[in-house]
Amino acid sequence: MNELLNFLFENEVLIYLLLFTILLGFEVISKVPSVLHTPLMSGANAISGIVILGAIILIRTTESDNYITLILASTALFVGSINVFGGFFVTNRMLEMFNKKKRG
Amino acid sequence: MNELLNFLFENEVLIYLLLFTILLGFEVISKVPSVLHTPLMSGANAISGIVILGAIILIRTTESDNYITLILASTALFVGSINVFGGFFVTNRMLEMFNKKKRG
Amino acid sequence: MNFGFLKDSEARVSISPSTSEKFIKLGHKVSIERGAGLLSGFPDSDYEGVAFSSRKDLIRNCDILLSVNSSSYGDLSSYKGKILISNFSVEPDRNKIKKELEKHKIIAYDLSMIPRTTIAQSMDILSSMAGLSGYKSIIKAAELLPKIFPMTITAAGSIKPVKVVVLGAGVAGLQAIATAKRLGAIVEASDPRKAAKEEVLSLGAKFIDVEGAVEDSSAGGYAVKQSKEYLAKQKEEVSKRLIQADVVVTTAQVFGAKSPILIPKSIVDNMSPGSVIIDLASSTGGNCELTQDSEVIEHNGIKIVGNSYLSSELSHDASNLYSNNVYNFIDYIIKENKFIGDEDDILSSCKI
Amino acid sequence: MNFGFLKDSEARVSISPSTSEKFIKLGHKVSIERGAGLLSGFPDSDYEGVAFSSRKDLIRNCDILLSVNSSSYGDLSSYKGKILISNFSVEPDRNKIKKELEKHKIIAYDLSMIPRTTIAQSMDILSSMAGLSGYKSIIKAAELLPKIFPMTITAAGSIKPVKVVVLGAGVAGLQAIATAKRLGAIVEASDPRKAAKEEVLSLGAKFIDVEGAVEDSSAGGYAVKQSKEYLAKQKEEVSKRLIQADVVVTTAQVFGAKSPILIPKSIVDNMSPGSVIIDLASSTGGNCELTQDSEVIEHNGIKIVGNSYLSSELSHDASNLYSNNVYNFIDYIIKENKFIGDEDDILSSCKI
Amino acid sequence: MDKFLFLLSAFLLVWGLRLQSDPASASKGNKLASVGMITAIFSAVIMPLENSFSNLIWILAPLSLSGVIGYLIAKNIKMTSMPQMVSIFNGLGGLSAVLLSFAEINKWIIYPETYQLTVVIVLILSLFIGSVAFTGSLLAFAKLDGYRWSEKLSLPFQHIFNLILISVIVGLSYLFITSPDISLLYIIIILSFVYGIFFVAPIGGADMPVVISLLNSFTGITAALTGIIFGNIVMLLGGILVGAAGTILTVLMCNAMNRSLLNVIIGGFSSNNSSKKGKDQGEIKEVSDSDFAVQLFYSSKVIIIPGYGLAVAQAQKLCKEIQEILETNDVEIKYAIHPVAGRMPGHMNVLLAEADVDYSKLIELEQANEEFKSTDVAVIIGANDVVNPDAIDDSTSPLYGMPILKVWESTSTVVLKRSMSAGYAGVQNPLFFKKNNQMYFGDAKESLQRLSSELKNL
Amino acid sequence: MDKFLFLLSAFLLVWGLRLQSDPASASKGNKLASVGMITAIFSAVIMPLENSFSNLIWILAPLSLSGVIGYLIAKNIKMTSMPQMVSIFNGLGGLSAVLLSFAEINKWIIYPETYQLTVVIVLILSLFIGSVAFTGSLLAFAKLDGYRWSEKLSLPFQHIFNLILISVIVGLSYLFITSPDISLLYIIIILSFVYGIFFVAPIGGADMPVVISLLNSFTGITAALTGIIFGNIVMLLGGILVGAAGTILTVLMCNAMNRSLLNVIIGGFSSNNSSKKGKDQGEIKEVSDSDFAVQLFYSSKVIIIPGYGLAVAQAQKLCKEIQEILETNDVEIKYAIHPVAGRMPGHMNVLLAEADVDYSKLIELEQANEEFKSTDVAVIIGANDVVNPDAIDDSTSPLYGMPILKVWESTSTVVLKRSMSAGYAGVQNPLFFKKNNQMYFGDAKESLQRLSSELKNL
Ligand SMILES: NC(=O)c1ccc[n+]([C@@H]2O[C@H](COP(=O)([O-])OP(=O)(O)OC[C@H]3O[C@@H](n4cnc5c(N)ncnc54)[C@H](OP(=O)(O)O)[C@@H]3O)[C@@H](O)[C@H]2O)c1
Ligand SMILES: NC(=O)c1ccc[n+]([C@@H]2O[C@H](COP(=O)([O-])OP(=O)(O)OC[C@H]3O[C@@H](n4cnc5c(N)ncnc54)[C@H](OP(=O)(O)O)[C@@H]3O)[C@@H](O)[C@H]2O)c1
Ligand SMILES: NC(=O)c1ccc[n+]([C@@H]2O[C@H](COP(=O)([O-])OP(=O)(O)OC[C@H]3O[C@@H](n4cnc5c(N)ncnc54)[C@H](O)[C@@H]3O)[C@@H](O)[C@H]2O)c1
Ligand SMILES: NC(=O)c1ccc[n+]([C@@H]2O[C@H](COP(=O)([O-])OP(=O)(O)OC[C@H]3O[C@@H](n4cnc5c(N)ncnc54)[C@H](O)[C@@H]3O)[C@@H](O)[C@H]2O)c1
Repeated sequence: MNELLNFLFENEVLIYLLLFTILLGFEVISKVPSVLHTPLMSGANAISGIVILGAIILIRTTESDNYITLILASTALFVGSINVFGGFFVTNRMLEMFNKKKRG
Repeated sequence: MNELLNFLFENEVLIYLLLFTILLGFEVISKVPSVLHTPLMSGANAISGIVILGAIILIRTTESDNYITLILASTALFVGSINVFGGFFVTNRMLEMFNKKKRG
Repeated sequence: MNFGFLKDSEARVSISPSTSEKFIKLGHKVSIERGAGLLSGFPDSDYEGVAFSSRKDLIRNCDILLSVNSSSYGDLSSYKGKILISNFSVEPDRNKIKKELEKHKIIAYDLSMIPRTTIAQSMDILSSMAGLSGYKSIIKAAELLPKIFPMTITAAGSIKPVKVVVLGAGVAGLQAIATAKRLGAIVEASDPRKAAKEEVLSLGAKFIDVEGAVEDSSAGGYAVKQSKEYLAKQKEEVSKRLIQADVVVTTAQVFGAKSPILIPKSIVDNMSPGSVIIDLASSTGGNCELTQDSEVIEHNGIKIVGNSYLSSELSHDASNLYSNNVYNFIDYIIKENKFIGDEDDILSSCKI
Repeated sequence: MNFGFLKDSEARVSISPSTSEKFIKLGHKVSIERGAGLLSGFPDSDYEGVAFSSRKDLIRNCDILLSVNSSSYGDLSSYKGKILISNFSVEPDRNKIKKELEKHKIIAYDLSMIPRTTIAQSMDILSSMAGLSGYKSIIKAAELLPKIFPMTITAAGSIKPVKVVVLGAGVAGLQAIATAKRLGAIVEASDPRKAAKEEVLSLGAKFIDVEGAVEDSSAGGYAVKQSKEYLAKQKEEVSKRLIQADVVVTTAQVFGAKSPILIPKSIVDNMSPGSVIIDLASSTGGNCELTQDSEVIEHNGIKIVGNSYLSSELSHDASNLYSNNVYNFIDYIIKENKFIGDEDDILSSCKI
Repeated sequence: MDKFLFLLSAFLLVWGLRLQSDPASASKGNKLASVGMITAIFSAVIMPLENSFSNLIWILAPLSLSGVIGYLIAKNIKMTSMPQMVSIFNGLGGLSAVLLSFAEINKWIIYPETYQLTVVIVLILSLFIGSVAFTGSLLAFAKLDGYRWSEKLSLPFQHIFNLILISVIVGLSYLFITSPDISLLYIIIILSFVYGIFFVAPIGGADMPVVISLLNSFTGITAALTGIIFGNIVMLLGGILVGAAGTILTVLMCNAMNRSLLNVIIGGFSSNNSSKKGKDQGEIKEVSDSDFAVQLFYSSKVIIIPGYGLAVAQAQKLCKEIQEILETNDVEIKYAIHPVAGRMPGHMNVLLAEADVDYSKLIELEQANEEFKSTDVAVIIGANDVVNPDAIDDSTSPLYGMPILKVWESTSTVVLKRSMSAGYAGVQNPLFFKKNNQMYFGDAKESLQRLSSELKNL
Repeated sequence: MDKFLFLLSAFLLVWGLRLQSDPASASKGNKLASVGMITAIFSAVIMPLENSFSNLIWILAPLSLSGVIGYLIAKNIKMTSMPQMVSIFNGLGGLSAVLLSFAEINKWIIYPETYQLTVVIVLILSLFIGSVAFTGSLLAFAKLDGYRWSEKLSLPFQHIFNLILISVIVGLSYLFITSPDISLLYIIIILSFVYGIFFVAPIGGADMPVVISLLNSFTGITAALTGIIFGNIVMLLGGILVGAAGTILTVLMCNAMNRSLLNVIIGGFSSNNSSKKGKDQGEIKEVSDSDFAVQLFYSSKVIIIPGYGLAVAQAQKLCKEIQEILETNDVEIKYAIHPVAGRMPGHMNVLLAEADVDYSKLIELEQANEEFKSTDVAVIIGANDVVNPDAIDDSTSPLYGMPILKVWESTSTVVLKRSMSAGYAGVQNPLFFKKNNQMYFGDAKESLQRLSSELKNL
C-alpha cells in the first residue's frame, strides 16, 4: 500500500494528467446525438486498441530467441491491430452516411 | 536553447499535461451563448488571479527581515487577491440574473 | 345493365360526365334525361357515349332509374317492375311510400340509409351533402349578416369578430365550424355526443359543455333521442351564447324523429336585430321554433333561414359528389352484372 | 355647433350611437332624422342625449347637415347657407353640383376627397368602405358560385380549390384577396402599381406580373391612367387566368376617369358557366364590358354583379366606420368651435 | 523525434474523438484518430529503446496481416451487422491485453527481481479486465446475432454467484503474487473468462449496445494499465481517454433508452420490457428523437400521412414547420390525404390549409400509393384506420375492402400517436408491428415539438 | 494532504469554468471555481516548504483586506459598469504578476547562481506580459468609462512604432540577462507599460470587451509562467486553462461581432464602423441573437408591434411560434395593433389570424399606450411609421398628429427590419436612435427563425 502511495506522490504531474484526461474524455463526449452512439462506440473501441503499442515494445525488448514471448506478443499485436484497423474502417463506413448531406 | 530542449524532454509528462490543459480550456468554452461572454470573461479573470499563490510561496520562502521582497510580494498578494475576490463576487452578481428563472 | 338518370326537380343531377365514363367502363349502358346536368354546369355535350332521351323513353328503356331526390320520380305507377335508386329521406311518410312501391313491384334502394361505417363512407350521400350544406350555411349567413366575420382594427375604428354558435356538430356542423373559423369568427358549438367535443376542439373551436348526455354507440353514428332534463340543461347553457350570437347554425337531427327545438321563440326575441339563424334541420321540423321549411323569414330584424337542402345551391360540387356516391354504391352492389345478395349489410340496410 | 344627420336613401347612416356620444362630449348638439339608423341595427332608442326630428325640422335647426351619400340630400335649394358634409363622389356630374352649391351659398365638404396620407387615413371614407366592399365581394361570389372555395378531399371524391382572380389590388382588392385566401381559394391578382406586387405577396397571394406600368407616385395613392400598350399586354396576361377563373373581382378605378375595361365580352364568352364576376368599379363604368351598374346579370350561365356600394350591405359595420370617419373629420376641422383655415391640406382638398 | 510524434498522436486521438461527437465532423474525426493511431504505432516502432532487439519481422508481419484482414472484414460486413462487428473487435482488443499481460507475468515469474510489486498487481488487473472484455464481448456478439443459446446462459442467483467468483479470483491472485505458480495463473485466466460470460449473460439482447460500450471502456482501462507497465504515456492517455469517454457514452446510451446503468447491468427482466406492449401481435419498436430526426434529415423523399390525431393535437403548424425545415435541406415532402381521414369530409384539408400548406403538396390516395415505393420515410401523424393493412389482408376486418394508404411500401414508416389504442373503427393496426415500422409515442404536438428541436440541432 | 488539496482545487477550477459556459449552471460554476481558488490559497499557505519562514502576517493581512475591498466593490458597482470593473481587476492581476516577477528578478540579481537561465527568461517574459496586461487593462477601463482623452492616445504609424518598441524591449532584456543591472530592469518595465498602452490605444471603444478578454488570457499566461518559476502545478494549470479559455472566448466574442481578431487588434477604423449607419441622427445599437433571446426569455411582459414588414416577410407563423415559446416560459405576450399598420385596413388582423393568434392577445392603440410603461420589451416587427415619435414631437413631420404607439415607454425596444430605410410615409424614424432601442437587422422571417432557435437553446 505504501508503495502505491509513494508511486502516487512521485508522479504528481502524472496524476494531474490522468485527472485532466478523464475530464477531457467526459467533456469531449458529453453532448452526442444518439445516432452517433454506435459509430462513436466503434471509434472509441478502435482507439482502445492502443494496447498494441505495448505489444510492439515487448517484441522489441525481447531477445530474438525467446520464442514464447515473441509468439505471445506477436499474437497480441495481431489480434489487437485487427481491432484497430477493422475498427477504424468499420467506423468510417458507418460515418460515411453523414457525409451524404451538408448541414442545412 | 539547448537548455530549453532539455527542460522539455525532462518534463515529458508536463508537456502532455499542458497540451491537455489547453485542449480542456478550449473544449470547456467552445459553445458559449454570447450573453455569457461577459460573466465568463469575468470568471476566467478571477481564476487568472491564481498568480497570488506565487506571492504566498514567495512570502513564505523569504527571510523575515528581507522587507523589500516581503513588501513587494505582499503588495502583489494584495492587488492579486482583489482581482480574485472582487472577480468572483462581481461574476456572481452578474450570474444571479440567470437564476431568476428556471429553464422552460 | 341499363341505367337511366332522371332530370331532377332541383339543380343537382345524379350523374356527372366523369362518373358516366366510369359506368360505361364497367360495361353498363347509360341514358340521361335531356338537360339533366345543365344547372350543375354539365351541359349534355359534356357527356360522352351516353344516350339522351325524354323521360318517357328513359323509363321504358332502362332497368334502373336514378335521381337525386325520390320526389323527382313523380307518379310511381309508371315505374312498374323497375329498380329505383335515390334519396328517399325526403318523403314525408315512409310507410306510405313503402306500400306504394310494393304495390307497383318496384325495388327501391334508399341511399340515405347507407350505414355510417368507415367502409361505406364513399357511398354515403348524407355525409357528402351535409358537408356541403355546412359550408354553405356559413356563406349564406355571411351574405345575410350586416357585419363582417373577422376582427378588424382600422383607422376608422375596430370591428369585433362575429360570434357563431353551431348546434349539432355532425358532418354539417363541423364543416360549418371550419368555415366560420376560416372567415375569422369566434365559434362555439354544442352536441350531446361525447366524441363531438373532441371533434369540435380538433377544429380549433370551443365546445359548450353540457353534462348528462345519453350516449348510444350502437346507433351507428346517428344521434339518439336525449332526455328531457338534458335538453333543458343544454338549452339553458346554450341560450346564453345564443343571445349574444350573430350567427347560429343548427343541424341537430335525431334519426327517425322530429328535430329537437333548440331555439325557442323567447331566445330569438332576445337576440340582436341583424342576426342570422340558419336551420339545416328544417325539413324535419327545424331546431328553431320559428323556422319555416324552405323559407327565409324575418323576425324582429332577425333572419331565419330554414333550408335542409343548401347543398343543392352548390349544384356543381354536389352533383359531382352525389354521382360518385351513386357510382361507388353501384360498383359495390353489382358484381359481374348481378346484384350481390341481400345478406350484405349495406345493401340490406338501404333496401326499402 | 349644431349637427344634423339625415336618414339616407340606403341602409347606412352617418352617425352611430357611440359617435353621437363623442360629438356630445365635444360640446356639439346632435339631431338625427327619425329611424335613420334602423337598417344598420341602431334603433333610435340606442342614441342618448340626441334630438330626433323630421327632416324639415332638422334642416331648419342645424348648421351642418351630414349624410352617407350626397344623393340623400334631395333638393339642394332647401339647404341654403348650410354646410353639407357627405360623399359627393356618387354625383354623376361634378361641375353641375358645384354650380348648384354655389348658387345656394352652400359650403360642402366631400369626404371622398380626403387625401390618402397616413395622417388622414382615419377620415378616409373611401378606404374604410372599400375594405368592407372587398370582403363582401368574395362573400357574394361564394353565395352565387355553385362550388365551394376550399380544396376538399373526401370519400365521395375530391373538390379542387376555386380560382379567384382579383383585378386592382387597392384597398378593396386586397381585402378581397385576403377573404378569398381565408376561404381556401387560389388567388391571383394584378395591378399596375409597383407597390401593389409586394402588397399582394404580403397577403400570401400570387401576383400576375405585367411589365411596363406607368408609375406616378405624385398621384397620392390613386392609380394613374396607363398607356394603351400596357393595357393590351396586361389584358393578354390576365386573360389566360380569367378564362380559367371561377370568381373574378374587379376594383380597377382611375381617379376622375372612366374605369378601364379589363374583361371584354370575348373573355366572358370563354369562361365556364357558373363562374361569377363581381365588378366593384361599376359606378364608373365597370371593368367588365358587360357589367350593368347596380344589377346582377347572367350571361351564358356566368353571373356578373355590378355593384360599387357593396359596403352598404354590411350596414352595421359600415355605419360604424363611416360615422367614425365623419367624427374624426369634424374633430380635425373644428377646433374650439371654429373651422380651421382653408389653408389646411385636408380641408382644402375636401372643399367643393 | 519519437517523443514529439507521440505527443502529436495523443493530440490527434483526443481531437479525433472530439470531432466524432458531432455528425457534421464525425467522419473527419475518425480519420484524424486513425492517423493518430498510425503515428503512435510508427513512433513505437522507431523509438529508441535500451537493450532493444531488431525483431522487426515479428512486428511487421502481424501488423500488415491484420491490416488486410481488418479492411476486408470492414468492407464486406453488412451495415446491419455493425454492432456485432464492434463487439468482436472489442473482444480481440481485450484478448490482446490478456496475451500481453500474460507474457509480462511470464517474464516476471522468470526474473522476479526486475519488477516492482505495483507492476505485478497492475498486470493481474489488466489480465482480469482484458479477459472479461474478451469473453463478454464474444457473448454480446452471440446475443446480438441472435444465437438462441446465448440467451439461456444465465444461472439462478447469477449476481450472487458472480460475487463469489470475483472473490475467488481476488484470492487466487493474492496467492499467485505471494507464490508465483504458472498453473495458478491459468486458473485465474479461465475464471476471468467465465466471469466475463456471467457478467453479460443476464443482460437482455436489446441492451447489448450498452454492454459493448461498457466492455469497450474496460478495454480502454486495460490499455491504460498496460501503458503504465510499458511506461508509455500515449498508451496510458489513450486508454484513460477511451475509458472515460466509453463510460460517459454508456451512461448516455442508457439515458437514451430511459434506463439506468445499474438497471441494465442487473438486467434479466429488461428483455421482456421492450415487447411488453406488443401483446401477441409481435414486437413494436420505438424510435428515439434524434434517430427519427436524422432519418428524416438524410432522406430524399418523405410522405406525411395526417390523421384525426393531428387535428386533435392541433399540431398542424408544427407539421408545416417540420416540412419547411426538411425542405430547406432538400428533402421532398408530400402529404398523402386519405379521403376519410379525420372526422368530417375534408377535415385534413381544413387542417393543412390552416397551417398554410401549399395545395400542390397534397396528393390523393391513388397517387400516394404509387409514390410510396419511392419514399424513404412515411410519417403517419395521428392516423390509424386509414393506414391499416387489414383493409387489404384480413377479410374479417370491419375495414376490409376500403382503399387504404399502403405506407408500408416505403423504406420505413414512423407512426406518431399517444398509445397503442385503436382508431375510430376500433380495431388494432398490424402496421405498428411491421418490421420497417417504428413508433414515436406522445401527443402529436409535443412529439413534433421534440422532433423539430432535434432537427434544428442537426 | 496539500497535494491532494491542490489536485482538488485544479479539478474545481476546471469544472467550475466548464459549468460557467451554460446559463443554467453558470452561477454554480462560479461558486465552484471560487471554492477551488480558496482551496488552492489554503493549500499554498499550509503546504510544507523547505527553508520556510513564518511570515503569516504578511500573507493574512493583504488577503483579508483585499477580500473585504473586493466584496465592497463588487456589491456597490452598478450592473452597467461591470465590464469596467472586470478590466480594472484584470489590470490588478497583471500588476500582481509584475510585482512578483520583479521581486524574483531582484533576488536573482543578488544570488545569480541559484537560478537557471530558463527561469530568468521566463521571469522577464512574465514581467513584460504582466505589464502589458496592467496598463492595457487600465486604458481599456478608461475607454469603456468614456474618458475622452483615452480615445486620442493613438499615434500615427502606431503599429510600426509598436514593433520598434517590442524590439527595443527584447534587446534590453538580452542586455539585462547578460549584464544584470537594476536600472535596465526599470527601463524594461516602463517600456512594457508604454507598450501596454499603445497596444490598446488604436482599438475602438466598442471593441474593448474583446480586448479585455485578450488581456485576461495574457494574465493567465503570466500566471502559468510564474507557476513554472514557483514550481506550483496548480498555478501552471490554472494559468494555462485561463489562457486557453480566454483565447477561445476572445475569438468567440469577435465572431459574435462578425469581426476577426486581427481586425480588432489592428483597430483604428473599427470605432467609426458601428456609427456608420446613423448619419447625423445619433448612433444605433445592434443586438445579437442570443442577447435578444435572453432579454425576451427573462422578461415578464413583452408587446409585439407587427407592421407591414411582417406581412412582406410572411413571418406570421414564426411570430406565433415565438409567442408560444415565451408563453410556456411565463412571459406575457400581447400584440399591439396600430389602426394603419400594414397596407390595407385590418391587414395585421388578417395576418395574425392566419397564424391563429388568439383574438384576446390583440390590443388596440389606446390600451397599448397604457401598457407600454409596464412592458419589459417592445418588439417591433417590420413596423415603422406607426411607432415614429415624430408624430408627437415634430410638427413638421408628415406624420405629425397621428396617434402613435409609444413603444419607447417600455423598458427597452427592439426593432426588426432589413435596413435603415424608411416606411410608407418616407421619413426617418428617431425611435431607432433612442438609448433604449436596439436594432435586429434582417428579413423578418430569417430574423425570427434565428431568434426562435436561439430561444430554444436557452
Ligand atoms: N372523414 C370523415 O368524414 C369521417 C367521419 C367520421 C368518422 N370517420 C372515420 O375516422 C377514421 C379516420 O381515420 P384516421 O386515421 O384519420 O383516424 P383514426 O383511425 O381515428 O386514428 C386517429 C389516431 O390518432 C391518435 N391520436 C389521437 N389524438 C392524438 C394526439 N393528440 N396526438 C397524437 N395522436 C393522437 C389516436 O391514437 P392514440 O389514442 O394512441 O394517440 C388514433 O389512433 C376512419 O375510420 C373514418 O371512417 C371519418
Ligand atoms: N393600413 C392601411 O390601410 C394602409 C394603407 C396604405 C398605406 N398605409 C400606410 O402604411 C404605413 C403602415 O405602417 P407600418 O409601420 O405597418 O409599415 P411601414 O411604416 O411601411 O414600415 C414597414 C417597415 O417594414 C420593413 N420591412 C419591409 N419588409 C420587411 C421584411 N421582409 N422583413 C423585415 N422588415 C421588413 C421596412 O423596413 P426595411 O426596408 O428596412 O426592412 C419598413 O420600414 C403607414 O404609413 C400607413 O399610413 C396603411
Ligand atoms: N363512419 C363514417 O364513415 C361516418 C360517416 C358520416 C358520419 N359519421 C358520424 O356520424 C355522426 C353523425 O353525423 P351526422 O352529421 O350525419 O348526424 P345527424 O345529421 O344525424 O345529426 C347532426 C348532429 O346533431 C347532433 N344532435 C342531436 N341532438 C342534438 C341536440 N339536442 N342538441 C345538439 N345537437 C344534437 C347529433 O349528435 C349530430 O352530431 C358523426 O359522428 C359523424 O362523424 C360517420
Ligand atoms: N396612406 C393611406 O393612408 C392610404 C389610404 C387608403 C389607400 N391608400 C393607398 O392608395 C392606393 C389606392 O387605393 P384604392 O383602393 O382607393 O384605389 P382605387 O379605388 O383608386 O383603385 C383600385 C385599384 O385599381 C388599380 N388599377 C388602376 N388601373 C388598373 C388597371 N388597368 N388594371 C388593374 N388595376 C388597376 C389601382 O392601382 C388600385 O390599386 C393603395 O395603394 C392604397 O394602399 C393609402
